[in-house]
Formats: sequence, C-alpha cells, structure tokens
Amino acid sequence: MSSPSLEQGLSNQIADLRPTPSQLMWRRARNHRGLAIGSLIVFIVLLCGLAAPFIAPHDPYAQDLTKRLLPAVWSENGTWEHVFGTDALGRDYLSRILYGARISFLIGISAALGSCLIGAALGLLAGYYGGRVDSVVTFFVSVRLALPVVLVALATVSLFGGKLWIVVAVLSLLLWDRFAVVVRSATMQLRSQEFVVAARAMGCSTPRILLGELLPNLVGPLVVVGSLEIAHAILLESALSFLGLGVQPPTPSWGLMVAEGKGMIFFDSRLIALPGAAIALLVLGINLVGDGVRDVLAPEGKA
Amino acid sequence: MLRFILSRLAIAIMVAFAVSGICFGLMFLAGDPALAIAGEGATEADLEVIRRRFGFDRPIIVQYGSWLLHVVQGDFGDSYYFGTPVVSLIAERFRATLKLGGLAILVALVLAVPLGILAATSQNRLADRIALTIGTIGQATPSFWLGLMLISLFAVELRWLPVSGSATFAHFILPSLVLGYYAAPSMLRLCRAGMIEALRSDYVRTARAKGLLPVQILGGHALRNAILPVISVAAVEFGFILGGSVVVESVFGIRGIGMLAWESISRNDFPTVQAIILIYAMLYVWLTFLADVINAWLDPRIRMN
Amino acid sequence: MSSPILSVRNLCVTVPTPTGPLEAVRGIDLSVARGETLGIVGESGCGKSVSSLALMRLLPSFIKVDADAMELCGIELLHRTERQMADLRGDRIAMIFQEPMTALNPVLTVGRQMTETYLRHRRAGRREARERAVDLLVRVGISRAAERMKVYPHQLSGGLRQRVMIAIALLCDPDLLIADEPTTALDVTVQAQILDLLADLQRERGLAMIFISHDLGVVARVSHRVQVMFSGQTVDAGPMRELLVHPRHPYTRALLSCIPRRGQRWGKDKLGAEQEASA
Amino acid sequence: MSEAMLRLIDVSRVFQLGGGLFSQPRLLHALDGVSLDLHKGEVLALVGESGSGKSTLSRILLGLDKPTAGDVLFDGRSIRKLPRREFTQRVQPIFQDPYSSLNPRKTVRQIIEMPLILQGRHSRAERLRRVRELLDLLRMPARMLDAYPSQMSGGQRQRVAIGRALISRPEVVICDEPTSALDVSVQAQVLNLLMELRAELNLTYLFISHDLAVVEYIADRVAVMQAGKIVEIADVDGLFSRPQSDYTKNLLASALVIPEMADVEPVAGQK
Amino acid sequence: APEVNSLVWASDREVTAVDTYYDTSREAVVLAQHVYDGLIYWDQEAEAFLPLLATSFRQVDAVTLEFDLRDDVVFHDGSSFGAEDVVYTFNFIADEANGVLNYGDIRWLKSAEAVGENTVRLNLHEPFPAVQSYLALVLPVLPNGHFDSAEEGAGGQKRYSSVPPNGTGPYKVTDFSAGERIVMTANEDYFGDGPKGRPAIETMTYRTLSDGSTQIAELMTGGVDWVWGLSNDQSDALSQAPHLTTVNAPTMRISYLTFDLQGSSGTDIFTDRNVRRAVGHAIDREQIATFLLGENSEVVNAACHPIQFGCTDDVMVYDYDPEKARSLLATAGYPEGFSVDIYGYRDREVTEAIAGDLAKVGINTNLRWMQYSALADLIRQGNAPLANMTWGSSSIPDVSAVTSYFFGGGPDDPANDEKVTAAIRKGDLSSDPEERQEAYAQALGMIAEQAYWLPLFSYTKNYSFDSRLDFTPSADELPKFYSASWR
Ligand SMILES: Nc1ncnc2c1ncn2[C@@H]1O[C@H](COP(=O)(O)OP(=O)(O)OP(=O)(O)O)[C@@H](O)[C@H]1O
Ligand SMILES: Nc1ncnc2c1ncn2[C@@H]1O[C@H](COP(=O)(O)OP(=O)(O)OP(=O)(O)O)[C@@H](O)[C@H]1O
Ligand SMILES: [Mg+2]
Ligand SMILES: [Mg+2]
Repeated sequence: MSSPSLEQGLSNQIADLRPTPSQLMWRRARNHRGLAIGSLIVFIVLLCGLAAPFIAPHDPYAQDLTKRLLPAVWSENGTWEHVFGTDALGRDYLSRILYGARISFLIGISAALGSCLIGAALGLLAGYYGGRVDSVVTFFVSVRLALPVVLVALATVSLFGGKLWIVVAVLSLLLWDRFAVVVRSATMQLRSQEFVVAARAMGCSTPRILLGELLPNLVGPLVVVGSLEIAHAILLESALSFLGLGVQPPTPSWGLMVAEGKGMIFFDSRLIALPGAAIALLVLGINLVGDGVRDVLAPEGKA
Repeated sequence: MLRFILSRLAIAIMVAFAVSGICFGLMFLAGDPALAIAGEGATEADLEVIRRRFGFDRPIIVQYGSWLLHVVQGDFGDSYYFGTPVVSLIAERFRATLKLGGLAILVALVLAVPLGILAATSQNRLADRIALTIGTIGQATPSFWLGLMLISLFAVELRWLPVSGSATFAHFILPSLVLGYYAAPSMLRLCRAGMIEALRSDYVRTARAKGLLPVQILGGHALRNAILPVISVAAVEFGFILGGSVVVESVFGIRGIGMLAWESISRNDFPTVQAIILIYAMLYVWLTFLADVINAWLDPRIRMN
Repeated sequence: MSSPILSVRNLCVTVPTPTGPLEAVRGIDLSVARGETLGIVGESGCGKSVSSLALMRLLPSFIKVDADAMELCGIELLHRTERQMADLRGDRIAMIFQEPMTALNPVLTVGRQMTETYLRHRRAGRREARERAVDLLVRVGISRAAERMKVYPHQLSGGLRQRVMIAIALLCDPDLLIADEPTTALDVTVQAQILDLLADLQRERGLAMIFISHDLGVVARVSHRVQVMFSGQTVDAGPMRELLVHPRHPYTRALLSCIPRRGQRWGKDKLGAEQEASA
Repeated sequence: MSEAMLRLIDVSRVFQLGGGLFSQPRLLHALDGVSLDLHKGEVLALVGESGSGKSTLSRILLGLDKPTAGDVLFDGRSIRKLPRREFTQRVQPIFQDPYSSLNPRKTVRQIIEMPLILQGRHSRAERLRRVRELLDLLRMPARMLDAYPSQMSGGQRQRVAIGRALISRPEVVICDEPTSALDVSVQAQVLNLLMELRAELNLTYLFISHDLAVVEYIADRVAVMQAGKIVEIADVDGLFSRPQSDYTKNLLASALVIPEMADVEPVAGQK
Repeated sequence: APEVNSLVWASDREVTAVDTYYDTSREAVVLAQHVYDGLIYWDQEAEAFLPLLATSFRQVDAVTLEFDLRDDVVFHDGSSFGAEDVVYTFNFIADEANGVLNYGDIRWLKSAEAVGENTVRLNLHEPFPAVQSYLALVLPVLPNGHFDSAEEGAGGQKRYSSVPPNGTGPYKVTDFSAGERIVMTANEDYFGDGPKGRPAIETMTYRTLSDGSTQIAELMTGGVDWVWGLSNDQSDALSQAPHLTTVNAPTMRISYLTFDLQGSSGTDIFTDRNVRRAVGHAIDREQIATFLLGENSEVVNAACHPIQFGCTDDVMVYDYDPEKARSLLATAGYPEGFSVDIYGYRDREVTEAIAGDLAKVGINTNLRWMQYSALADLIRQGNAPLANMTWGSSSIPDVSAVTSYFFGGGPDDPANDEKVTAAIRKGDLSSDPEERQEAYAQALGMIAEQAYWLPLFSYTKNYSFDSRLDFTPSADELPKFYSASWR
C-alpha cells in the first residue's frame, strides 16, 4: 500500500491501485491461526469421509456376532485388524467412524443449505421491502424462535420416522431463523445504501436488484452463518440420535454411535469417547472456520 | 410505554396462537392416541372406548377449538398418560427445570461476563485467545457427551457428586455446569464484542481525553454499554436453556419439564406435549418482552421514546 | 506573544500496517502560545487527527510516536506513564472531537459526564462539581442549564451536544484546547455559532488552542496562525492573513484555488486552476 | 432556455411516521406544494438546510418515490405514464456518497455498463468499447476497468458514478450533493468535470447542494428550499446580490467563504 | 446387610398409578402385586394356582365361578375385606363406561355377585378357560367404593388414576410422587400364611431412571440396589463387580417377525410363502439369541412361548441355511434379492442384527424405528411390509394370550386364515385341557407351515442387584420383593 494520503487530492490520477478486496482477504486469511487450524480439521475430516470407501479397513455395515465388542488396538487384547475395536454387533468401529464423517457432513451441509435457502429468501424480502412484508417475516421468525427446537424436532422426527431426509428437512425447517435475521438486517443496511437506490433509478428490476446487487454483498454473512449452522445441525442431529429420534441404525451416525455405546459408558468408554470426540472435533473445526471467515471478511475496525 | 406493552402483547398472543396451531397440527399427524393410551395388546373395542372417552371421534377442528377454549381458561386438559391435569403435572415438574435453568444461566453469566471483559481488554493477546478457546470448545462439545463424561468422572470415579436426580443442590451442580457451559459462549462473544466496540467508541475516547482512570472508563462507561445486549440475550438464552434442557435432564435423570416433554412425545401424550410447547413459546415471548423492558430501562435512548 | 504553552519538535507517527510501516506524520513542529489559536488545515488523511491524538497520547499502543521534544508548559509529554498522562488530560490539556453525536456516552446523563471530569481532577465535593458544571453550561450558552444536567445526550440537538463537549473540555481550565474538526458534522448556521463561541471563549480565558479542519474557510474564521499539512508534513505555515495573501508553497496555492469564492463562476474563472498547473 | 424538460406541478409528499397497532401515525410534510421547471440545457441548483426536502424532491424526480399529490411531467408527459425504461435512459442520477453509491462487489466496468445491459441493445464488445470511451472522457486510466470501488479514492469513485450516469447518454442528470463528501481539491475536479461534460454532451442538471459557493460557481438558476417549500427562485446573480426572503439572507450570512485575498482580515484576532 | 432394612429399585418407566386398571405398564403391575392381592395366586415354581384372598374356588358351570373369601383381611386404611369389595371391584371394571385400560383382558367378565357373607360368584359372558391366570396376575381387589373419591377431570371424565392406592397387600404406599419415586413400607398387619408370606424388607422405594446408564451409575454408587433390563454386555461387565449379583432370567416375552400377508403395504413380496420361508432360513436365530439375548434365551419355533400352556415345539422348523434361503428367493422370482422396509420398536441391536443377516442373502432392508403405538397402528392397517415385534403375553402362562390374540381373527390377525381361526376358537372355548392343547397344536402347526409369522426367540431379562440381597427372579417378569430379604 502506498501512503493513502498520497492517493487523494492532487495526485489522484496517478495513484497506484490498492490491492483488490480478494487480495486483502487472502492476506488476512493467511495470517489467521484459528482459520488455519479449523480448515485443517475440516479438511482432514472431509477427506476421511470422502475417501472412506478406500481407506476404511472393513465394510461399516458388515456384522459378525462372534467378534462383538473387541477392544481397540491400544487396549490389552487389541489387534490391528480392528484398530478401534468393534461394536456390539461386531462391526469395525474405525470404519464406522470414517463413514460417520459422511453422514455428519451430509446432514450438516444439506440442513444448512436448506435453512439458508428459506432464511435468506425471507430475510431478503423482509429487508428489501420492509413494512408489511417485514412484519410478516418478523412474525414468522418470532414464531420460529418461540418453538423450542429440540422438542419440536423430537416430536416431528418421532412422527415421521428417522429417515435421513426427514431429519434434514426437519432441521432445515427449524434452523433458518439466524439466516433470516442476519440477511434481513444486512439487507436493510444495504437497501439504504446509495448503490441500491442508484440501481433502482437506472431501472433495474427488483429480482435483478435482489439477486444481482444485494446477494453478492450477502455472501460473507451467509458463509459465516452457514458454517455456524452446519455445526449447529451436526450437534442437533447428534442430540436427536442420542435421544433415539435421529437417523436410524445401521447408519453410522456419530450421535447414534454415542447413543448405542451409551449403555457401556462405564465399561467400554471407547464406544462413546471416540464418536463423541469426533463430533466435538468436527464442530470445533467448523466453528473455527466460521469465526475465521468472519474475521477475514469483516476485519475489526472496518466492515 | 403502554402502547409498546399493548402491541407486544398482541404479538405475543398471535405467536402463541400460531404455535398452538402448529403443535396441534403436528400432533394430529401422529399415530392413534388411543393406542398410546391403551398400550400393548389393546383390541379395537378397547380403542373405541378410549376414543369415545377422550373425544377423538370428533372432527379435528372441533377438537382444536375445544382445546383452545379450555387453554384460554388455563385448562390444558388431562394428560392421557397420567390421567391428571396437565397444569398440575407441569407445575410440579417446572420447579426442577427452573432451578436447573436458573443455575445454568448463572454459570453462563459468571463464565461469560468476566471472560468477555478480560478478552476484550486483552484483545488478540493470550488471555483473549484462551477465553475464546474456552468458548469455542464449549460450543463444540455435545452436551450429552460432556454430561456422561462428567458423570463418569465426578460421580462414578471420584464419587464427589450424585449421579442423578434432583433431590439436593448437589444434584444440580453437574447438569447446570453442562448446560451453562453450552450457553456461555454466545454470551461471551457478545460481551467481548460489545466491550471491544465500546472501548473503541468515541465516548470512551472522550472519557480518556477527560483523564478518567482505566477503572472508571471500564466500569462506568464501557461496561454500561457493553452489558446491555448481554442482559437481553441472557433473558432470551434462559428461554433456550429451558427449551433445550431435554438432553441434560435425560442424562442426569432430572425429572423436569424437558424430560416430561421427551417422554410425553414418546408416548403420544398430546395434551402434555402441546401444553409444554405452548408454555415454552409463551415463556420465550415473555422473556423477550422482559429483555426489551430491561433494555429500555437501562438504555435511556429507548426509555425516553 | 509570550513563551509557547505547547512546543513540539519533529513529531513522527508510524502506523504498522500489513504492508509495512506507514509514516502518518513525518516530522512536524507545532508551537502555540497562550491566547493564541493555531489552525491546522489539510486534506483528508494528511495526518491532522493523528498528530493531535499523538499530543494527547491517545493513540493505540501499537502506533509508534516519536519526537525530539513534546512539552506542555515545560512538562515533557512523550515519556510520561499512562497514569501520569491521565492526570494531565482533561486538566491541563483538553480536546473536542468532530462527532458530537457519538462523543458523549449515550447511557449517562450530561451532568454525570461533566461532574466526573471535575471530580477526577479537583478535590471537590459533588455539590461543588455540580455548580461548576452548571456554570460552564451557562457559559457555553445553554439555557436552562440546571435542568439540562439531568438530560441524556440523545435528547439534545447536535449543536447543543457540541456545546456540552466544549463545556466539558473547559471544566478544569486547561492550558491547551485541541479542537479536531469540531463543526464538520454540523449545519452551516449552527457551525457559525459554535465557531464564534470558541473564538470568544478562547479570547476571554486566554487559553491556547489548536483548531483542526480541512475547511480553510472555517480555519480562517478562528485562527491567528495557520499550518498547512500535506501527507504528514507541514508544507506551509504563517499568520493567517499572510498565508492567504502570499501562499508560499504550491500546494497551498493549489488548495486555495480549489475553494470557490464569492462571485467565482464557471467559464469566467476556473476553479482549481493552480491545481491543474501544479499536477 | 424555453422548454421545460422536467416540470413539477404542485408536488407534495407526506410521510407517515411511527404508527403501530395502537397509534395514529404522525404526518410529516416533506414536500408541500412544490412547483418547479427544469429547462433544457440549464443548471438549476437547489439549496436549503438539512431536512428541507431536497433529497425527497430528487427522489420524486427520479421516479423512485411517488408524490402524494401533484404530478411530474417529463418532456410534456406525466412520468407515471412514461415507460420506465425510456425514462431511466433519459434521466440519470448521481448521488452524494461515493462510498456507498457503488456496489462494493462489482468492478468499475460492471458498474458502468449496467445501464447498457438494462437497455439490452448492445453486444459485449460494444459495451466494452463504450465503457473505455467514457473512462477516457472521465480522465481515468484504462487499467481502472477491473478495479473494485474499495481500491479507489473518493474522487475516482465519484467519477465512476458519473460515468454510470452518463453512459446511456441521458438528457437530464439529477445530482444530489455530488461533492459534499469530497475534499475541496477533489470537489473542484468533479465540479469542473461535470461542467465540461455538460457542454460536450448537452446535459441538463438539477444540482442539489447546501454549499452556496459551489452553487454560485456552477448554477444558472437557484431555488431555495425551506421546510418542504420553495421560498425563492432566481437567477444566480440576482439571488446572491439581492436575496429576497429572510431565510435566504440568513443562509448567505452564515456561509463561510474565504475572503478575497485582498481584503483578508485577521478575523479571530479582532473580534 | 445394610444398616437400614430398605430396598431401592429402579426402572425406566414412569408409573402413573399403582393400579393395574389404569396403568398397564409392567412396573405398575409389579408395584400393584405388592400393594394389592388378587383372589388367587400363580405359583411359578409349582406351576399351580394357590388361594390368596380366596380360600378356595370352584367352577359352578362353564360361565360361573365361585370363591370363598378369607375373613381375616384388612385394607391398608383399616377397613376390613369382604365380599362387597370383590363385588364392587369386578362390577366396576366390567362396566365399559369406566374405561379401565386392560378392558381387553376381561371382556369375558360379565358381573360379580355376593352369594354369602364370604362367598362371591363371577359370571362370565362365555366360557374362558384361561380365567385363572388373569385373576392371579392383573385383577387385584380394591376396597368397596374405592373410586368414589375420584375427582371430575377435564371433559367430564373421572380421574380414576389419581385415587390413592389402598389394598390388602404386603406393602402400603407411603409416598407417591408421580414419575419420580414411589415409597412403600411393609404392611404390619399382612396375613403371613398366604403364598406371598410376610415381607422381610421394611421400606421399598421405586425410582424412575429413564436412562440405562444412569441406572448403572446409581447401582454402582449405591444409589439404587436393584435394576433390571440391562443389556447382556452391561450385565457381563457388572458381573465383574464384587458387590453385585447379575442374573439372566428367562421371560415370557418372545420376539417375532410379522409380514404384510395381504400385500396392502405397497409391496406384495411377502404374500409369497417362499419368501417368508426364505426369511426364516436367512436369520441365524441361534447366534442372535446367544450373543445378544443371553444364555437363557432360546430359539422359538411356534407362535407362542414354550412355557405357556398349549404351546408346542412340534412344528415346522426353519433352520439357519442361507443357501436354501437364496434358492427359495430364486424360486419366488427374486434371484437377486430385493429391498424392503423393516420396522422395529424395541431392541435396535436385535433388529439390526436381523437386518444384517437378511442383507447376507440379498434382502436389503431399510430400518425404520417407531414408537410402539404408531407401529402397532401401522401393522394393524397392513402398512408395514416387515416388522420385528415382541409380545409379552401380560405374563399369562397360556397360549390364549398370544396365539389366540394374533391368529384368532381379531383386528391384529395378519392372516385371517379360516382353518387357523377355527382351530383356535375351538381351543379357546373348550374347558378340557387336552382338547385345548390339541386344537392349539393344530393351529400352531398351520401357522408355522405357512410361515404367517416367524417366531424368533424368547427374551431374557438381566437383573443386577446388591449381592447381599436374597432375591430370585422369576420367569413371569414380576419380581417379588415381598419374598426378598437382606442377607
Ligand atoms: N489506527 C490506525 N491504523 C492505521 N492507519 C491509521 C490509523 N490511524 C490513522 N491512520 C492513518 O494515518 C493517516 C492520517 O490519518 P488522520 O486521521 O490523521 O487524517 P486526518 O488528516 O485527520 O483526516 P480527516 O480530515 O479525514 O480526519 C491516514 O492515512 C490514516 O489512514
Ligand atoms: N422515507 C422517509 N420516511 C419518513 N420521513 C422521511 C423519509 N425520507 C425523508 N423523510 C423526511 O423528510 C424530510 C426531508 O428529507 P430530505 O432527505 O429530503 O432532506 P434534505 O433536504 O435532502 O436534507 P439533507 O441536506 O440532510 O440531505 C426530513 O425531515 C426527513 O426526515
Ligand atoms: Mg481527522
Ligand atoms: Mg439529502
């Protein structure tokens, strides 16, 4: 950066270009330790999930009742055949944990996308139109916030069964509020900015303004909220599964694995410690990424 | 102010109405409640008896209408499962949940506010990093897992604290820690952000230019402004804690309202589930209202208008 | 005019940025005598605010401030501890900021914000502090001063708030008053009133004042001497009149030529002709 | 200066403030029966204190807001009946704040060519050619083409905004305080640029400002607004030499202009 | 023995009332056994019905039973027991309007009448051979006018379940906090010469702990003395603890697969007998029974529990033979197998293991987990193609409680096979034990042959309790704490 005072005033025209916004972002991103750690965690877990079919030593669904509850390799009778041991049906625990990453990502990402779609649409409309539309959306948000998420999710999943897509749909329908609130307030701020007024004065249609002018400016907040909601959805799914009303067995979901191992907590703590730690680690990674992205997009001091 | 209260009240009623409609509709989609009441082995004849007895043979809209009419009079009907009035059931269970929620929010505040202030004043330095890490880990740890781990450590290994139940104060220590730790991070961040914003604000610069001492600036100027959103969020968070206590209650065997809700869901006990969801909704609305009032009371800009 | 109240030699301020250190102020000299107003003008970002904050030692710690000398009435400012500095601020040296809307704490009453300053620097009871505050509010032209003590900042108009800021700054009879663009946010009519008030007070109390603005018109109205800053340096300095009549530096000339004057019309007499010549 | 390009006939705009479920809204008359003609080729300045309704007027002229009463005629036709596309092509805005009037996520090129895209009559290459042409006219280097607003100074940004307003070759440009956020030196450049372009492109300006000196510098006629009404409208010379209304006199008195070099007085010292 | 002579036992169920008429859960039945007495008593060991409140009983005719009552019994509130109490109780529950929840168990009951000071008669609607089992287990005697104090609830129904318990049994309820704990103390005045004997333990507390691992934690830390329903693995692990005794006891609950025999669930796969038989051969029931249910679980071949009267093992057996299963599937036209939803509600591990075995022969299942009530509804409507269900027969040691229930042509009959219903009807109405046995055997043979059901294995129950406790579990899943004591 050249001296900013030189850029203005007399030397206006010969001033060099400052770095582009994306260059600045990269610069900040590279120096952000939390973002680096978070991305590393998320990357590794994602890799485990994607490469599960190649790296998992066994079929995660293959049961063998004669090999039930084998201990992990670090315990007394552990073998390298089953690094993390086996579960109550004799399935390889490591393979199930690896495949579990897929489920967590699948649920987290699709629930966040679903709720993003709902929330962003409502938030955009409310923020842009204001007035009555805003009142209606705000009312929706209040109703949504007034519903206790865990209870309603439990009730709904118990009614419709724990199919993966049902869990995703329920979570999507319950987690859109933060998107709506954030998008609404960001849109309100943007709406009064002159470039939006200018676009209208130039004759841009409303969809063009919403999607072409406003949406690109909302990507930052959406990414931040999105990452937090992915983490939220993963945690919520694991809680539902823990209470027996999440995705159904034999799906290797981490929350379900904790629930299945719960009975053995005092005798074979690996059954819970491993999937529980996997959830915590992934959620931690995603949260770190989310925080990092927020810092990078809106560095303290100026937005 | 009266107008403010009236319009909030109208919204509260509308929200409650919408929520009641949603949960009634939800429950209607469930299996036959008669089966749930009769339990295993009921015959068609038994079910007929039960249906007639509880009025399930009426059209849905009539059922909703009559339910709503009773609710307005404070009568949520009888629990299908217990056969006792839902209101007394909830009143009985609410004490434990309220105690848990109150302690949890206390834990959260005690954790969040000092850490938030510390983090803000030592921004980007070690203390800040540590505070944020504590927060981030709290947000990432599934509370059921943390609860189980704490039980196995403090209750089973060390035997310092009871495993489950709600008889004494000691019973509430672990669950309120778990719940409070989960609720703390959002308040911590808010407190930190509010504090940072306040410390960076023009009025703090003015205060420094006036020669005030750091303690005066922190306590008299910055905190007053930074704590405003934290207080209102704490009120709302309290609602969320109560609504989200299901998991913790089930892990720690606290027979509070969350547990009641969960069990009522599993046994299709409509009136109880409906009442709980509705009461939570009302509680939430009431708490946000309270938060607004507190905020208005603390913030002259709102109070005066 | 007597010996200077403030004398600063070779003030340098360096701001570390991700792309390397930025010299926001590079070696300016300042000196103000009792009863004198020094105006500082210059375009946005030339380092006016940074220099004044450096005098108050209010810059964040990561910004490096250096000077050969920085003295207020013979007191060395540069190497004082934060606590020692806090004792001086508000007492010997006071400051008014640009934005009256945000410079006052929104959740505290005007009275509280005034008395706390006085109590901080003087051994006085609440009552005395209150009397003093009311006194000054009256002095800066606020009617119903006693009543206004109980009022919150948002209940006052921008002009009134700026008056409150001035009153706070004058509470402890400082030796030096720094005003950083105190009227930029105000309407033209209000701006004129505040400027007149400042000039009056300055003359009446004989205090030294540094008046910062990017508007030469504003500076001309209150200052005895002017210093023109450009890119962190002083490019021109001198008595107001001399500077307007005989601008020495080409930048000053360019600046002057950019300011529309009475009767100047497009076509007849082009704005910024000097500027184009110098570019 | 005979034809009225834009004509305001007895325009009022009333805002409802507050008003919820249980309260009557308070009415605010932002514009109160304003009639004004903007002639072809002239620069009409609109001055007045903050909140007097200047921006509201410009928004109505741009068709962004609808008058509560009265009508706006463009080229003799009511703008309500005019096709939106035709109107927006012929009347373009320039706003006050160069920092918020450009979409931070778009490049200079994307911003400037937007009106052409909306017209939908130009090929990609054609659009690029015209953007380059305009940058030239604005005296901005071609390498700015792919720059983002955050990479530019305030003056440069305002040039981009001017470019965006001019690319569709409009007849009328409504400038709402286009220089009040800028430094004097940059202001001078922008003012000069606006006036040069006016001659080159045969533009008509409505120029809103609160700076009387600026107004005197560029305007042909001046309208003074106070509390939603036009209190005085006159030729620029007439207004400055013989202000009619008290309000105008007051405004002139508090304006801070640099004294002529010859009669500089050490103001503060003497007072 | 511990210092205080008290016992705390825990289970996951919230008991709403110590009253088998208004809470049909097993825990409520267990508790009611301690508070109330029935007319007669079923002795598990002797496999005989013994007198309890009745000193003797006789069959007057096919639809009339006569009981002589004890004259030395008092209720907990001090009132003495007599014929009017029996008459009140049975007339009350026989009235459909009172809506007792186990009305299905007593549809045969018409009325009761006193025929002497200490003699009562029960009148039946039709002959019902299994009547003694019901009288012994789920029909306790309440004091005359017991429910008169019930308050009026919402919608005009009486809140019968909130009437405080008052029985003649060995324990009195002293503290009842619904869903939390129920405390009982020994009844000083209990008659000691009955089959239940005098209680040895002074205080008995029931705690609801819905979470299994919490139960274990409490057991290990001494918060409770007795739990049941542990998984085999938990039981194995707990057996390592020196201060605990673990027992794996058989129960009367069986696990079975039920099929959509009518093809009404959107697939007609299971209308083909070959497919059902293939499923039978595909599942390694032996292995699942031993590994997941424990040493005392046995494979069941007929649609009843082997210890029930009328049950037989002499039916067609589907042994584990994946090859045969595959060839049967090929015969049925599914050489590559198929995909289907399997429903379950009780033991995920078991259902998962079944699904795993089915997958090995090409039947890919999609597991759907539901609440019992919703699932029962679904199956009744014929909308569940394949479901893993269990049935506990209310501990009635008679096939009428299971085979007749499911294949007697009622709403839960998946087959409605006339020949089977006819045979069952014959068994149900006959009072000659041999004739009954023969009729039921015929029905069971047909069910197995057609593979209408695939009975899997019997359930066991794992108990774990303080080693100092002298306690023996019984196969009827009704722990008898009145005969337990501290060593
Ligand atoms: N905290 C900071 N971090 C980074 N750069 C800073 C900081 N404070 C000031 N600067 C830089 O120092 C330079 C001088 O800024 P300063 O605020 O003194 O300008 P100014 O003359 O007061 O301008 P204005 O008229 O707009 O108030 C600017 O280039 C600014 O970007
Ligand atoms: N959308 C709106 N809703 C309510 N009131 C409005 C709205 N827009 C403008 N006003 C009010 O109308 C009046 C005129 O506003 P306007 O923005 O036109 O003033 P202005 O002359 O442009 O002022 P400035 O010089 O500060 O830009 C003001 O009192 C303003 O508060
Ligand atoms: Mg400044
Ligand atoms: Mg305006």
